Amino acid sequence: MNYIEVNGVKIELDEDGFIVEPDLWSEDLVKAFAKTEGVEELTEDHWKVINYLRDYFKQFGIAPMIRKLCKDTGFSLKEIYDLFPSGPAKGACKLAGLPKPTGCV
Amino acid sequence: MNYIEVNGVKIELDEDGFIVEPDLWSEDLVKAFAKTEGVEELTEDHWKVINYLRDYFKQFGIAPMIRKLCKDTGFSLKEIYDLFPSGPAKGACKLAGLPKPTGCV
Amino acid sequence: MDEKKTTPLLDELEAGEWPSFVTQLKQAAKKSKMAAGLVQQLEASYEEKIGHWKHGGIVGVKGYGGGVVGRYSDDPERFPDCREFHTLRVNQVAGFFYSTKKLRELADVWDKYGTGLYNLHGSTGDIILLGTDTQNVQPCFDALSEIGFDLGGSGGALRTPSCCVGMARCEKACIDSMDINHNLTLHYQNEMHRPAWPYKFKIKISACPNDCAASTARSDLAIVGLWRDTIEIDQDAVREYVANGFKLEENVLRRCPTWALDWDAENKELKVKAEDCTHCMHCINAMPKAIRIGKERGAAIMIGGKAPVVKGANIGWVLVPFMKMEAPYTELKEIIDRVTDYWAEHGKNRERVGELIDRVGYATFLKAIGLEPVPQMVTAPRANPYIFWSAEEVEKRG
Amino acid sequence: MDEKKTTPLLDELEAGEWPSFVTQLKQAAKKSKMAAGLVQQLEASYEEKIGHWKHGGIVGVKGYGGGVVGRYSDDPERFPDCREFHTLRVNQVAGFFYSTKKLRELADVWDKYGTGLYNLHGSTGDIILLGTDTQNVQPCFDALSEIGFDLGGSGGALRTPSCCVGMARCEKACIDSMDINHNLTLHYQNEMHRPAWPYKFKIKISACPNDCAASTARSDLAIVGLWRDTIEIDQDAVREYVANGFKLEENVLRRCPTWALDWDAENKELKVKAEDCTHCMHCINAMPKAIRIGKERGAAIMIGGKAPVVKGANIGWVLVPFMKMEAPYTELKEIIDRVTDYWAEHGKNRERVGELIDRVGYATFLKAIGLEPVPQMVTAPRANPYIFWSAEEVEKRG
Amino acid sequence: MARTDFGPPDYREMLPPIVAENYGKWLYHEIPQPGVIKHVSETGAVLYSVRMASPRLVNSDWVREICDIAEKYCGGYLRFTTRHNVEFLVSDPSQLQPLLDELKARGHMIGGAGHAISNVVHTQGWVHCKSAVTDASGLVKSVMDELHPYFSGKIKIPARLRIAVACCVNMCGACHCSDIAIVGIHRTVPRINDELVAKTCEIPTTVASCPTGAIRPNPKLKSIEINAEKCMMCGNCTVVCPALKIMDPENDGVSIWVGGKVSNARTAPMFSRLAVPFIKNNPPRWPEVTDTVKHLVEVWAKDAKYGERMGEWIERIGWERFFKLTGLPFTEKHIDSFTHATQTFRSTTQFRF
Amino acid sequence: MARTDFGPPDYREMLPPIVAENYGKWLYHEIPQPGVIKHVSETGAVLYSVRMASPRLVNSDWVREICDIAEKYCGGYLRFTTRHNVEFLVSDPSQLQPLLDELKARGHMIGGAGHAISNVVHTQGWVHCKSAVTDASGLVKSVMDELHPYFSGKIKIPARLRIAVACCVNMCGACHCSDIAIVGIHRTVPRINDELVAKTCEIPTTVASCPTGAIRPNPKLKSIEINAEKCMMCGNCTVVCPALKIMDPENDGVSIWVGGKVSNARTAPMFSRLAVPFIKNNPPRWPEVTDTVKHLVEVWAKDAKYGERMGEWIERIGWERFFKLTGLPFTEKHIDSFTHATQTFRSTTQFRF
Ligand code: SRM
Ligand code: SRM
Ligand code: SRM
Ligand code: SRM
Ligand code: SF4
Ligand code: SF4
Ligand code: SF4
Ligand code: SF4
Ligand code: SF4
Ligand code: SF4
Ligand code: SF4
Ligand code: SF4
Repeated sequence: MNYIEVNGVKIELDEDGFIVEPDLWSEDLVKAFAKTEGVEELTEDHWKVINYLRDYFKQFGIAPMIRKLCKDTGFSLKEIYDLFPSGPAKGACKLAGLPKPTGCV
Repeated sequence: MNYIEVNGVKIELDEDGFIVEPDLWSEDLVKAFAKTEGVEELTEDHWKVINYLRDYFKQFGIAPMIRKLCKDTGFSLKEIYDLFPSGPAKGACKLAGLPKPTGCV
Repeated sequence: MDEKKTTPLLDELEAGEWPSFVTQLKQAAKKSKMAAGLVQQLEASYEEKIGHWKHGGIVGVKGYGGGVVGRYSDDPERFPDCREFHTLRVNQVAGFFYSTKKLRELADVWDKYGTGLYNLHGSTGDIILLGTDTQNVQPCFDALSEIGFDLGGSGGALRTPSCCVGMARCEKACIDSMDINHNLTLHYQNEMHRPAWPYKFKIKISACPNDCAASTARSDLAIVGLWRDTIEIDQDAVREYVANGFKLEENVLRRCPTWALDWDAENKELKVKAEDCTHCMHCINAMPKAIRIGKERGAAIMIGGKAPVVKGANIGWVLVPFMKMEAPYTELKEIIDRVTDYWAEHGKNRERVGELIDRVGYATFLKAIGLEPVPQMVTAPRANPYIFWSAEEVEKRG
Repeated sequence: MDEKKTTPLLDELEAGEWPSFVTQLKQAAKKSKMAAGLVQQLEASYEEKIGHWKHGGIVGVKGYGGGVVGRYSDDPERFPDCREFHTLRVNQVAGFFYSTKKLRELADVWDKYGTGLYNLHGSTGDIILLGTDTQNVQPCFDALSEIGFDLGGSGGALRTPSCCVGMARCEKACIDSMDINHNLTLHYQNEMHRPAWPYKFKIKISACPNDCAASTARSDLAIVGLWRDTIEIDQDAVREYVANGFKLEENVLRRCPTWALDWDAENKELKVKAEDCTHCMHCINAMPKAIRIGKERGAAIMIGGKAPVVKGANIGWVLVPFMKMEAPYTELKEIIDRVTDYWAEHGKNRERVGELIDRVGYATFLKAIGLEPVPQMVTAPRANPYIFWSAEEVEKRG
Repeated sequence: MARTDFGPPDYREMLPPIVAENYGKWLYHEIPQPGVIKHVSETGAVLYSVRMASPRLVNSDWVREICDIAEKYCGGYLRFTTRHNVEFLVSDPSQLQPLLDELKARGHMIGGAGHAISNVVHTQGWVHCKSAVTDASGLVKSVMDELHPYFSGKIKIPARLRIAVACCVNMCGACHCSDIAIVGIHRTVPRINDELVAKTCEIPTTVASCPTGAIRPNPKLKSIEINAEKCMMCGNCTVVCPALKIMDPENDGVSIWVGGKVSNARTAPMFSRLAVPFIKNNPPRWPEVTDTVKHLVEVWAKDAKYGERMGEWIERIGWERFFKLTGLPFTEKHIDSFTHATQTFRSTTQFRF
Repeated sequence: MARTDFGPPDYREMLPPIVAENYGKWLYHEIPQPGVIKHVSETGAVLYSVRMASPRLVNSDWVREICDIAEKYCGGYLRFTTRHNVEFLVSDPSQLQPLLDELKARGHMIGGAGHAISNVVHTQGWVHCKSAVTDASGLVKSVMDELHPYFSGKIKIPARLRIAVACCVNMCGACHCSDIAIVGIHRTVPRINDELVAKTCEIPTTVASCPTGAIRPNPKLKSIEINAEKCMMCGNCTVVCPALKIMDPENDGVSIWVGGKVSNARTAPMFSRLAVPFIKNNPPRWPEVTDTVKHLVEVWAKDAKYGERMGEWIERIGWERFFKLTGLPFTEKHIDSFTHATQTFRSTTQFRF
């Protein structure tokens, strides 16, 4: 089993490093994740993306398509990768505590 | 315009003799229709069919298919024609005050 | 003449070489007020480019639920003479044969109770008596019944079956289309006259695959004659064709869809690879004096033919590749009954049997009516891997 | 040998004449623990008739959203050595040509960071590096990039285009498939590496209708070389074929789908009716020394090819019947951009472009990407009367 | 109650003796002259059938006239064909020419057999159908006034050619499988009379009737709503709900379809396919329609091989050449958009330029 | 960050000189012996390509071995084919025989060109894919151990024949258009782990993923429900929701498809169609599968004309005779039941008995 320590609490992760219990998501978790996903500093822009993802998921029960994410947040795809070097799926979604993206590989 | 007189009140009919205002249906109207549709005497069996049709229409907003009518009332097709010589559509539905059957000719 | 009653547009259709329906109408109009009314209304339609018949119309005779198509003018004030203009659908004689005696009787009845206008015939096959009013419908039917003419179908019911001329005048007939037609028409009178099905159901019979009754295109259940052994070739007759300059290679060999024929130029013999022939009729059609249908004759049953309404048109699909056709056609009737029973039970309102099959799947349908699948039913097996398996077919999961 | 480590089932697959993948695995297992782990897990699958890979897996390199397929064993306790077993998809060289130098460099990198196992090639066309763990993914990519190998696509992104050998070694090439392949691969690196589309998108290029890259069947957008003028016939060479007993009539004339060829036996000349030839390649294939492709060359663009998932398989449909193909392929790229833009905008999750077209209608799609309808796009016009008309096309109703 | 369910007269009583005697015994036939079919039986009997054009919409005088003729030359029997022509069955060869002469004298047209255009299968039109977008009889008359030489055999054609006319997309008749079909079509969305819907329509049936799912209930008005974007003007909803009106004299019109076929000869039966999406209704003579139909016949007749039906010809030359040769424009309307549309998209590079 | 988006090596640097020089100049080819293709250029240059079978799943030793060979005989260049064979490109004719000899000595198999069975296009199987119902590599090895004489040219066949194997209905590879395709299939409905669904699945995506609409939400459990009647075991839902398990070692197995083709030569590309709906998974050698495939090849090879692909042969003889000749049973599984099913129903009386 993989774990990540947030404020001394061990939170279970799956093999890909996504949290297993969606309810254990917290802002501190995001900070912890930031390091593993190559995000040097969590800026407002990062939070804009993260919050957008969480809101969207809460409302529709699914993650937005990437084109939608770009449109709605106003970031270009390039900017998203600049913010989250491991990309929107592996990076941003993980930080936002969403279920691991599946499907199309 | 066609009319039928029921208890002295003139009720408007369309060309085929169906009532135009569904709300004006009454048991006496049935009796008046019985004559024009060759029903000599309104028996319990007639009422069983009429009530079934009205209930069905109220519930589903459509007339039942004839096979369903037979099944649910227990009358064979032949018996329905014995009861209503002008048939389930032109006869029984008219008496039951349903909208005129359309479609398939 | 009354100004209002001129028909300048229709008049134009009296000119020209092709027989004119307008002339027919006008002649009738001389004797029938109702027909005259129709002419007026029709002229109006030509002027205004719109029909003047109302939606609906439900008129009938006692004991029947169909056979009459009710029609009312949408402007009865303007066209009072044809405010009611119903048609009776009347069972034609199988093969459309008539004695003039019968036809005259019919004309007499119809002149008495209606406009004296007909469609000979309707495109389903009925004699269509065009135009009468509600009060004349029952008396007209009574008079028809006296001269032996019964009504056809309308509504959710069987339509009058129709057929090609078959054995009566055709050398290609593999089955007795007229007899089957007559037999079924009598057998299914109840199904025709008392609508109890989700929609219309049509049966047509062609005695060979030339399908002169257009049965696979135009009926839910088509019966098409064919043979299962080999075509018969009269070699002398073939030689005569060839001697007369008939282009055997170009017009026959190359057009045989399966290249089943070969001309042995040396022995002057036309050879057929029996297992390749798909009884397409072409060589027989092209050389009627030399090539004939085979000896082991029967019919294919095709299911689901129809016009486009709702889900699109179908040309009938093979349901039974071969069935012997001998009176009283018991096996055929069993199939028809099983098909119509299943359809009546599962069909939705206004769903033809072909659309039902499309919806539930052919395999389900076959199982329900008790037929085994055979490759003749398809042009090709499925190309997608989406096979249904039932729980009974597989092993219980641990 | 450790009892647990025997592989009796896999061992059976080392026998026989066909080259054995098991032998390949076992050789690798000698050098790589991870490969050895794979052998054990595979043996278990053979015994239990079930795979042992977990669902999911999302692993990558910095700056890219795809190119690596994450894999985890579903029983890491039992198969600890292959608990992680990711693959890297690597852009192949166009046409699959390699210098041995490059291949050796690749082998060295992969031996260092992974199992030393490959698919050469994946069925999309990539070099598939089979088996490494999460921590080696980035270093492996870094090393690859040093020897000039980049990653392919995965997820909702473009896949590495692939192509037939074309002009490099084929007399039938109407276009430079390899150059187009290379050019597009470079041009669309971003679309390949950063998934932003509803689903995968594949491009394949065949330089003639023989389609040796299986492009219409296996790619969303296929580029297939062809010509619009006439085939070239070398009559002397034809005569030589005939003189050598080649069955011209049987093997060529009759097999031409449009009967476009005629052998003038008298003048010993093979004639082609240019307007009938559908450039099917058959005569060219059958007589490569005598018949050649025409001179006015370009490509057809086919759209929507795919495997069956969700709505069924498609073979690509004609989108553009003919387009000149000259570097830098601007017109082609414009089409690709318009197609993918429209699809990215309107496609649902996991909806391939062919399914999108099916859903919105081809006419709508064409309008959206600015192409005129031409009859080459269909095998036949519609048979149903259900035509859409927009309010702009008709007159305002009174 | 009246006698019921007795069916039609028995065909056996309606057969001329020669037919009854040679039933099932016919050996072969030939067509010695246009409109005359000679059948020879294994008994040696010879039957001449003379085929006469009928307007189909006829009156009792006409019926009595053909009876007169049949009594004079055919022993009092006659038949109709499946395409509504009349056939006089002559068993006495010496009566053939007199019959032909009399028919000619009376102004009837003989023909329709073999490689010819036979009678047009058609429908009610404004004469009797509530759904009619156009008039079938008038179109038939107009078209056949142009094409009758193809019926009478004055102009020879390579194969039989079948024309059908339907006054609406219900396609009563055989339009969906005819060499040339003329079909009335709508181009505007049905208009809703909400009040009438509430009174006279079964809402669920109406909603269910729409093949594209364009209709949904409008509970507020006890009526329905139509999503115009999704409506393909099929008129199906108007059949089940009289309160929906689709008739639109400005925009209704006629479409032309080609290449259908019913027989299994050589090729499988085929559907007719769209050639011309729309021509304005132009009664009483529909000149644009008749011109187009004539043009289609001429182009086909010139290019087709012996025995090659319209659809077979098009299959051979390809639709791309069909549009080129006929000069008809190919438009987005021609591309199928219904359920099985993808099955008509071309998935091969085999085509012509 | 590392260098990104630089793409693959330039093909121009990977070409043997003879190819670079004659690029676009090739005139014709012949196949002088099995597995050897001789291309002649307009410059007069002659190139021999020697095609060698590859197991596709290979290791670095193997890569280095073919490099050794290519350096010895081909100036240090080689290529792979679109079906994963290796091609050694020999510009010096005198090197041809030595190369062939060395390949033989090393135990490699030469062939796959012209009218032959070439390498099998296949997929990951249990080696690497989470969706695998069967093992692709094992099936390929088993089948080709039977069929290699058709690769090496020891047994001649009328045309090329392409085999593909896919370990699940996703059909990675070209199964849907191969002469013979072997495809892993499921036969049981996915099982639902409700708790896991609630945690890890997007419910709306899962519901939407089902092509037959068999899935609906189960709000009580925050999970989903599957209507078994409507489920066609396509596995699509299991791709988007890891909490649905469709793997079933007892009931999963292999199906066989025939008659597909990709090229536009003579006939348009065709889909492969169902021949055998189900054969049990029987590793390591799948004898029932290999027997059936071999049988299919033999029946075709015996009956087909010169150059006639499997699908063309079946089109000519008809599916009814295909099932007769092969002895395979035709069952209700063969009748299509998916979206365009009706388009495969036979609407003609043209068939054989
Ligand atoms: C009289 C009639 C049958 C009936 O019961 O009434 C009939 C009679 C014959 N048909 Fe027919 N066909 C008749 C309607 C049809 C139809 C239906 C239709 O047109 O609506 C078809 C299908 C048409 C289609 O495919 O769209 C039809 C397709 C054929 C064929 C196949 C033609 C083809 O090549 O596709 C033949 C064979 C032939 O002509 O050699 C044929 C052949 C014949 C023969 C030669 C059969 C025979 O040996 O006696 C008859 C004389 C035909 C002639 O007119 O040249 N008959 N024939 C019908 C005449 C209709 C008319 O007035 O024109
Ligand atoms: C009279 C006739 C046309 C004619 O002039 O010959 C006719 C007339 C009508 N047809 Fe028809 N159909 C007639 C033969 C056909 C045929 C041809 C056939 O039967 O061979 C077809 C195509 C075959 C088929 O059934 O699919 C046909 C397909 C339809 C359809 C479309 C059905 C479908 O599933 O696609 C409708 C629409 C409907 O049922 O609502 C229809 C509906 C109608 C209605 C009842 C429309 C209506 O609701 O008012 C027409 C009544 C006209 C009237 O006022 O008399 N009619 N109809 C034909 C019946 C005469 C007879 O009984 O002999
Ligand atoms: C090397 C390769 C292209 C490449 O870039 O790698 C190739 C090369 C040639 N193909 Fe191919 N084809 C190659 C895959 C294909 C494929 C794709 C596939 O199999 O996955 C097809 C489509 C197969 C299908 O239809 O399913 C293909 C369909 C053809 C055809 C059309 C065959 C037919 O009759 O249907 C020809 C024409 C011919 O053989 O005469 C052809 C002809 C040729 C020629 C003769 C072209 C030439 O003049 O050089 C080449 C030698 C072929 C040979 O093997 O006899 N090639 N060829 C591929 C070799 C694959 C292999 O290892 O076997
Ligand atoms: C590796 C490869 C098979 C192989 O052994 O060669 C492959 C492997 C997978 N394919 Fe594929 N596909 C591969 C070529 C194909 C092809 C052939 C092609 O591209 O020419 C197809 C058919 C063409 C097409 O795209 O339609 C193909 C159609 C699919 C599909 C069905 C897509 C559809 O729309 O029908 C899926 C299902 C999915 O996307 O969820 C799929 C999904 C998959 C996944 C990602 C399944 C998964 O979610 O785990 C497989 C990953 C296996 C693994 O663990 O590595 N793969 N897949 C091929 C890619 C190698 C490469 O990059 O070169
Ligand atoms: S269908 Fe056949 S048997 Fe009937 S009339 Fe036509 S050709 Fe003769
Ligand atoms: S009937 Fe048709 S398939 Fe049979 S041999 Fe004659 S032309 Fe060929
Ligand atoms: S597709 Fe055509 S050009 Fe390309 S290799 Fe094959 S035969 Fe040659
Ligand atoms: S390329 Fe094909 S269509 Fe053209 S002439 Fe040759 S065989 Fe015929
Ligand atoms: S085609 Fe339409 S308008 Fe004409 S008769 Fe049939 S239903 Fe009526
Ligand atoms: S006309 Fe047809 S498509 Fe339009 S709303 Fe009515 S039923 Fe639907
Ligand atoms: S066919 Fe299925 S199991 Fe095989 S690699 Fe492709 S997705 Fe995986
Ligand atoms: S396996 Fe396929 S059909 Fe069955 S529920 Fe899942 S998605 Fe639907």
